Amino acid sequence: MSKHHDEPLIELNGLFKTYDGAGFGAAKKKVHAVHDVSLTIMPGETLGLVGESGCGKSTTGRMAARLLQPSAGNITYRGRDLSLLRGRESKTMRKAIQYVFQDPYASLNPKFTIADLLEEPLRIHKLGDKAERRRQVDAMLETIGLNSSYARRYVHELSGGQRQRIGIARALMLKPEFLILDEPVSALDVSVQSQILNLLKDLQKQYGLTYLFISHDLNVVHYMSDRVAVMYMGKLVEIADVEGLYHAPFHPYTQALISAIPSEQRGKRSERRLLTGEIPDALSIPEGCSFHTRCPYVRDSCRRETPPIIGMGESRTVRCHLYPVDEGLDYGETKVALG
Amino acid sequence: MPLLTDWVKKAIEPEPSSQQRNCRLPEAGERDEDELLAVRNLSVNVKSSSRPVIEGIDLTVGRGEIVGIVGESGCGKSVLSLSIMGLLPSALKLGGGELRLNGQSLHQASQRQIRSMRGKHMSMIFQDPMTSLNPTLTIGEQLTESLRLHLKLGGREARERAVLWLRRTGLPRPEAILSSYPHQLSGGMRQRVMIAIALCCEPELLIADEPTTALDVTIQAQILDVLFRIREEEQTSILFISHDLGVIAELCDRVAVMYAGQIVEQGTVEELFESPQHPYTIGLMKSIPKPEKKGMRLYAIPGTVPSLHDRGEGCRFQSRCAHAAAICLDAMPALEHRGGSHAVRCFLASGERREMDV
Amino acid sequence: MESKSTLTMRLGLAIIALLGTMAAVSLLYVPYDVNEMNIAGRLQSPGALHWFGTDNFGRDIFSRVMEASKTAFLVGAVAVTIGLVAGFIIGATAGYLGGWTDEVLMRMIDALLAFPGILLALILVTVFEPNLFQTMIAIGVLSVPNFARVIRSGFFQYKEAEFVVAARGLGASHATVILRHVMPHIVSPIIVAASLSFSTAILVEAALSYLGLGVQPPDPSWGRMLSESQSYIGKAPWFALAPGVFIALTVLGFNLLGDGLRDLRDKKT
Amino acid sequence: MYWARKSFTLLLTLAFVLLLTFFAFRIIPGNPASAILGMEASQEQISELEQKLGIEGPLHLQFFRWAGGVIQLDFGHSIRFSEPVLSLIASRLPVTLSLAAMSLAITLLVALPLGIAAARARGRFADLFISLTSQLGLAIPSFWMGIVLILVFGLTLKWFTVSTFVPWSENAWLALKSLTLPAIALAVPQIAIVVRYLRTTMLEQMNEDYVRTAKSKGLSNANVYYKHVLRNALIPVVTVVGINFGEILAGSLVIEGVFTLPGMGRLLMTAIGNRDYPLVQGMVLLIAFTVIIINFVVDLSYRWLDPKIRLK
Repeated sequence: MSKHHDEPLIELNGLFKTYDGAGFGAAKKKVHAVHDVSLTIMPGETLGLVGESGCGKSTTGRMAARLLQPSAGNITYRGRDLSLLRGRESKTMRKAIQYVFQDPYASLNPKFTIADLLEEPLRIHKLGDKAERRRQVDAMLETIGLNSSYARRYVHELSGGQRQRIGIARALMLKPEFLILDEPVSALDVSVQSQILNLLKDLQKQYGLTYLFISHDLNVVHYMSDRVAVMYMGKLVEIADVEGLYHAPFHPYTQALISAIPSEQRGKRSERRLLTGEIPDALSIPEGCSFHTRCPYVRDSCRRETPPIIGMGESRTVRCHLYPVDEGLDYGETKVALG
Repeated sequence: MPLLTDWVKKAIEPEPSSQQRNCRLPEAGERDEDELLAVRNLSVNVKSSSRPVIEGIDLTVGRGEIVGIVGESGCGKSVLSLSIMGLLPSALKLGGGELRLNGQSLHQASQRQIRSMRGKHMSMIFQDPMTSLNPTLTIGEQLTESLRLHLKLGGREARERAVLWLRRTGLPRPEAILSSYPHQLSGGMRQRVMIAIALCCEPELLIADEPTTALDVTIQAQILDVLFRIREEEQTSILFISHDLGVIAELCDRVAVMYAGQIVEQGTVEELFESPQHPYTIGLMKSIPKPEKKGMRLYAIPGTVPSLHDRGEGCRFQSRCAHAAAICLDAMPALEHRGGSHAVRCFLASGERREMDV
Repeated sequence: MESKSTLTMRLGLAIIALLGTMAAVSLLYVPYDVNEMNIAGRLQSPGALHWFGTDNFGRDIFSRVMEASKTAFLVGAVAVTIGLVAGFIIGATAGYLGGWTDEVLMRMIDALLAFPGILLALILVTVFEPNLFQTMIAIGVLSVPNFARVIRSGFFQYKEAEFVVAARGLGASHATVILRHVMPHIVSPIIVAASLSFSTAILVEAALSYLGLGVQPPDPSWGRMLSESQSYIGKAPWFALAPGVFIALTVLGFNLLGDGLRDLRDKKT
Repeated sequence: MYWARKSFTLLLTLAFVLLLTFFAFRIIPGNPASAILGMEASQEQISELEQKLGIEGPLHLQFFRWAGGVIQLDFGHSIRFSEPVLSLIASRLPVTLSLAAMSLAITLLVALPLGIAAARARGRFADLFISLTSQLGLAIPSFWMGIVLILVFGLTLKWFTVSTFVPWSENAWLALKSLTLPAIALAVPQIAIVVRYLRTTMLEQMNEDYVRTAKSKGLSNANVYYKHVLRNALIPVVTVVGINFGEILAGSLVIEGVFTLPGMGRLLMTAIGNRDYPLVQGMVLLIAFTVIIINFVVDLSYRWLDPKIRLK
């Protein structure tokens, strides 16, 4: 489904985002919202970014969209480092990468009409005159399945699904190549959710878009993504092609995540791997592997040092002591049997 | 697998006994002692316009049974749960129909009588654990409050029972939690406290209004397991409300699907998930992104839910139904039995239905 | 049925309109010459000739009350303008820049607020000769803190709003963000603050003039009429009632307008 | 960390108050000493008065000398009464403080029950009536309320003898009686403010989810209101009480004029009349400091009452 050129479109290299916690001077605790995240996204591909609340997936997404300044690391677009771009080049980059917000109600100015909202990107980048912009707005409304009569209406007059369509339309006005979708369907009912997911798939085909699809809903991520990256407490714990991840997850956390999905087959519940304990507080991330406090296979090494990310076969990586670097490992073998 | 905690072991044992019981849908009027909650033709109206928000609700919950109510936002599932508890917002009022808990009629009872049953015979947990606890009272105060009210338990005795129930919902260090404040606990821990508060007086019925929707999937699994285990150990009946078909399928014995204020389909989980009859249920199930649907377009039910004032006379789903016939526009179908306890509110006799790919 | 808040707002506007026309009319016509003394006819009770009776010098109370309404509106308007302009500059700078600027500016505002009610006006009036102009300046300074706080919190609240982040993400400049996105949301809280500070201004002016430190003769003032009336409270109680009622009515009008607008705004956003 | 930040903000505010009071009396056009003594005064008389006023020498030196004095509670000498400012204030303080305390007590005793009643009777007659009266209470200037009270209770009903103040030391009951009317006049606008504020916070808390949980436990309405809702609604009201005290202090300056009470207000008016700058400056500064300290204490108690902040 995805057309792979050899050259990656977007690369996140060693991204960090740390916030100052409470305390002064030495006692000042640092909160590592995102810790050394590196991702490569190929043109036309959909990379899923999945994890529970507080894992840093949204922060990573906002840094990729240049909405948030990373504390360290950089982002390259077609091989060019974004932070070094100046003037015209930086402008074109800003058009090429767009972000779709999770809550369309908060991210669309309630005092603007739909037309104003969609014209704004064109106005900021001084593209076309009034009539031309109006024409593009009407065309975009048709593309996302709303007729141009919506142009004069306000956000609070629309339903959840319609608002999300406007959020997507606004991100498309500048004809971007790369779209970062932050939980685009989490707030929607199932019937509306499927309409938006279909729309996103159609738009991807029609405009050859590349998606970073952020979500906590594993069913939705599975449906939308070619590859999936799993995050826990600010760190990447596993990256895999979507079938590999769902059928043979390596990392114990991914296994727990996938087995926790409520499914309609009655029997599934019985062999679920229940995680004990709570998601740790962001202020006090556990030492070593941050998952060790809840991991059923915790060992001494897990408590002491953070496992490195190692390659496991063609397009898979994992960060877990169960898969030590030195051992001659038959790649692709799931270390821990599921049932 | 020595590492498995005892809960998981318990989960692996053969399916719970309640499966074998044939949950017949008893006819109106006939009382059988196995029935804890009986709802007959219940309706709730808007006070100002007396327009029905929910109507014609027929539902029963047996002892030790978990009955699910599934529906999308605005279908009236929360209004139903609040009407049973007698906690309807001031803008709504109980229209007609009967509400019976343990044989006692709730629809005729006075406010005082219903209040004495709340917490004692029926209790409720809610969706957002972050806001459902009083921020200025300790967990202990909020737990012992019910024990003192209903069981007249003194200080030490109440504390002991509180600690017992906190431990039962799987909370570590229950004594420490008693003296802590809600903001010091995570979402999952607060939901366990809510369950402890709701069940500490051992009510027969627990109503759970989307208790895991605001939680992460690994925490949700833990909470569902607590509910399942409590039903096993205490025979507490649970009325579980959710918009997530997966959660319903996993936890419930029987389920009712609600749409625009009405129950459109009802039956055991097997009946409903293996052979759904109502076009809305079918459409809903086909909209869920499942692994086997990868690469295919998802089915999307056309149109939107009719609002309160333009529901029209006929079937409320007719404007979005692919099989809408003339009769669907002018008459309201009744909830008819289709074998076993499976009931559907749809005119299309099963034989006549054109093949719908499930 | 019209919502309660639009009703309160309408009632407030009606009262202000009534008093406003009275003040406007007093510019052209007043039943009796405000200073025309008639010792023989002094302290008459309200009657056909003198609707509100006459004061200790026989002057017509109704005409003086009409004349004084002009001062009240004038003082209110000027004070609110000073408060709004200065308040906006301080509030906007503190709100948008945040950090140390915000900390220092807000402590200055707290310092101003440490002089409650008319105290701040009393200091300025001690230093300068008490007169109408001086009163307006003093009350203007008095209303700066309220505006500054309202505008600052408006900026803070909307600076972090998602739609502002979105606009910046699209490459919008600071100026565009402030003018197109943040300002429209701050206008209504400012209007609410303006109407409430108008009523405070009228109360403070009345108090200052009552103490003889506000508006000086010959400029008319409800406050000073009240202080004159106090020694005749036994013989001519109506003398003290008329100005008091008008102060209360004007303040009520602006308070109702402010409350109505605030409830409306809360409903809409 | 929290304490450091809190005390820093307090000190910064106090510093600004000092600066403001100092410069407010330095922007006097021309030389204040010659303004007071008039045109014919000789040079030494002027410089002698300047020395007394502490306004000779460069500005910053004046400030440090003055501020140093203030810290040791030496507010300089009043020109008119040639007595230390502090002793003058001390003599008048009891009346003003007891008036303010009484007024605050009346405010809380009346406003709290009314606010709760209005919230519980939401939308019904009692709520409408209380809201309307509090709207009136806000609009009526307190000094006019004083005059009306004198007219009604003093002259017509003769319950209170007006304009004869008996000091506490002599006869507590009479002193209390003479302070009642002014305290009520001062309290009326404050009651209106507290009633409206408490009503709003009560209504907000009533929509919170934990109230629904409390009801689902089978608690009676009264139990839900007083044990759950009121406890959360009262916390923000504490901050309003802090502001109330400042407004009451300022209001008493005027009310003492209406009821001819020998308090700080009357002293301040005479000081202003005589352009007695050191006395005015000292009194104004003392009031400002009291207001800031009270707000600081109120802010601390607000944080201590709310477990979310106390147990950060």
